[in-house]
Amino acid sequence: MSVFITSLVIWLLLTNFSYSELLAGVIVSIFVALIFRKYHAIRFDWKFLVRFAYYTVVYLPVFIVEMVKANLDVAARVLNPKLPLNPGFVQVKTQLKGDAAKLFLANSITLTPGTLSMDAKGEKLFIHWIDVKTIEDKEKYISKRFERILKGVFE
Amino acid sequence: MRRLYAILVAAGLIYMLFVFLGTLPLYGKVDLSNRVSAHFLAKDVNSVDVKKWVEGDKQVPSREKIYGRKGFEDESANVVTSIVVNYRSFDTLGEVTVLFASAVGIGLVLGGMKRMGYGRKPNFILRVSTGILLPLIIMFGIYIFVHGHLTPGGGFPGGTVIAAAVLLLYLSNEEFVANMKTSKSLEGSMGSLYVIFGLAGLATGGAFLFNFLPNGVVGSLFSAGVVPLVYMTIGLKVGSELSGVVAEIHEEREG
Amino acid sequence: MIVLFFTLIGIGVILAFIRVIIGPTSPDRVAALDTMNVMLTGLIVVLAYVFNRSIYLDIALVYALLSFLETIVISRYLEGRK
Amino acid sequence: MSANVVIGDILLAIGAFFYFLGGLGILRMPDVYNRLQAGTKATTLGTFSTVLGVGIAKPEFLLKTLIIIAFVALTNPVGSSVLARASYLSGIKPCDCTKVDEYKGGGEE
Repeated sequence: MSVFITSLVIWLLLTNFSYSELLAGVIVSIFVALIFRKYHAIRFDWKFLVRFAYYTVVYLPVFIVEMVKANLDVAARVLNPKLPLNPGFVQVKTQLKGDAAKLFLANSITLTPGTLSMDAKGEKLFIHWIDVKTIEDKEKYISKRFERILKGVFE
Repeated sequence: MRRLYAILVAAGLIYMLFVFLGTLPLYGKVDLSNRVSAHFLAKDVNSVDVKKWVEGDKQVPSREKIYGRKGFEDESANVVTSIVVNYRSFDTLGEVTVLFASAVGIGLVLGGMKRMGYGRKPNFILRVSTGILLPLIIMFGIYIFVHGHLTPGGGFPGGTVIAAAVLLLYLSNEEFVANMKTSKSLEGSMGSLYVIFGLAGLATGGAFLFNFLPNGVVGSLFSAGVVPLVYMTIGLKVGSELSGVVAEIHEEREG
Repeated sequence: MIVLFFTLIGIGVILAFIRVIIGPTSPDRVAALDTMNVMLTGLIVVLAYVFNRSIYLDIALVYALLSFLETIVISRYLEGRK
Repeated sequence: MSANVVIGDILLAIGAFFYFLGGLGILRMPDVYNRLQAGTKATTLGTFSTVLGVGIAKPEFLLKTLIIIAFVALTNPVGSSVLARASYLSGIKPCDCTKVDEYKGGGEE
């Protein structure tokens, strides 16, 4: 069911709205939902949609501010002729349970200042950090901001 | 029973092909000026300028009066689609046959029973993100070949995008095995449906894949006569064939 | 204005392409190629804006999909067997 | 020149500038992982900005540009993560300035 709704929304975004398009979209979405149901990672109900809409408003500004900060950081590093680098591989523990929540956390980490997530195993995330400040208490710098918000969305 | 049914259908198709082959003109003897409508030659597929006829003598003649005989091409939104489907569609049958032959060859050489694994476990991030990306890719592939008469797409690109989704599943999931039976039956039924469309055109209009449906308004979804149906069959056929090729590359024989 | 966009994106693509040529190892080349592909996706969208054709956006989407697939396939190959 | 065209042009200029920075970062950084950092961040923000600029300057493109933005936002970080892991597993040494390494052995105990 959730696959059907997702497919229909994507179809309507791809096409300009008209009734024949809507009819074709419904037919195609039913077939896609029946055939590929097993492999989709998307499951939601209406409560999730409400929470998602609420937290998107909270999440997007934080995310965009972090992304612009990340790019200014990279720009400063690139344009500086001495290239101040202090990189290292670290691992970070996370409290998030769901697969999708961890995926969004990893993607957010990749797009924020100085960090690039490489792999996840269990509750550990492996991260390449461009400027290692401390070995203890890494979570404060890397993942705390997003973890709070994503916990609200997915749990 | 199924075999008898298949033999009957095949015999009927061969009979129709032989009967209507006699009605076709010889190579090089076709009177093309009779077939190509004037506004197609003037590269004016989209706009119909009936305004000056209205101002001239206060009556709107029908489309066929303005431009001569009803066109061979089916009012698709771009000229290339008209050429590919309406003039060169017999070649498309050949291309699909070549693709089928290559898929069969790969199946003979590489096919096996067991799913071949990669050395490493797939990345967690890749595995989860594939599940989220999949509806987007599949819907985009279907969008390409359903809207083949309105956008620069068509059966082959749409089928390739669907096969790309299957390849992504294979790369990201260690246990995934494509359902070959469904794929094969879809491919076979779509291939015969394509030939049946062509023969229906041959029966009604005297040419392979002649347009036997109303044209509709240019730009809406249900327009351009037989083109969307043809592209749908080609898209599903190519998609299932290439998925079969991807699946067979990922299999290995026991022992 | 348009000339400015094309100049900046073009310089970026050329810099990435230099890395594709001189990159010492193959992951270097693939990383540079991935960056270049995303830039070219943006470039196709800008072309759709300049020529005012909405159908170019479909092409940009197909290009993005295929470049992603290319990165994934080459990465899975480079990981190798254990 | 209406207001939305001006906003779109400004966004386009910002995006083109970040594309340029991405190319420069790819060229200047010392090893694969740092290069991926610079390239991924800069091109993702550049694509967001450029494509959104086009969508704002031409409102009839907006829906499809949103799809492109969602697609790039999902695929670009995933691609760079997979590539970073692959280059680590294939034995590319990080540069000499690397201090800490807690990912020894591909994270498998």
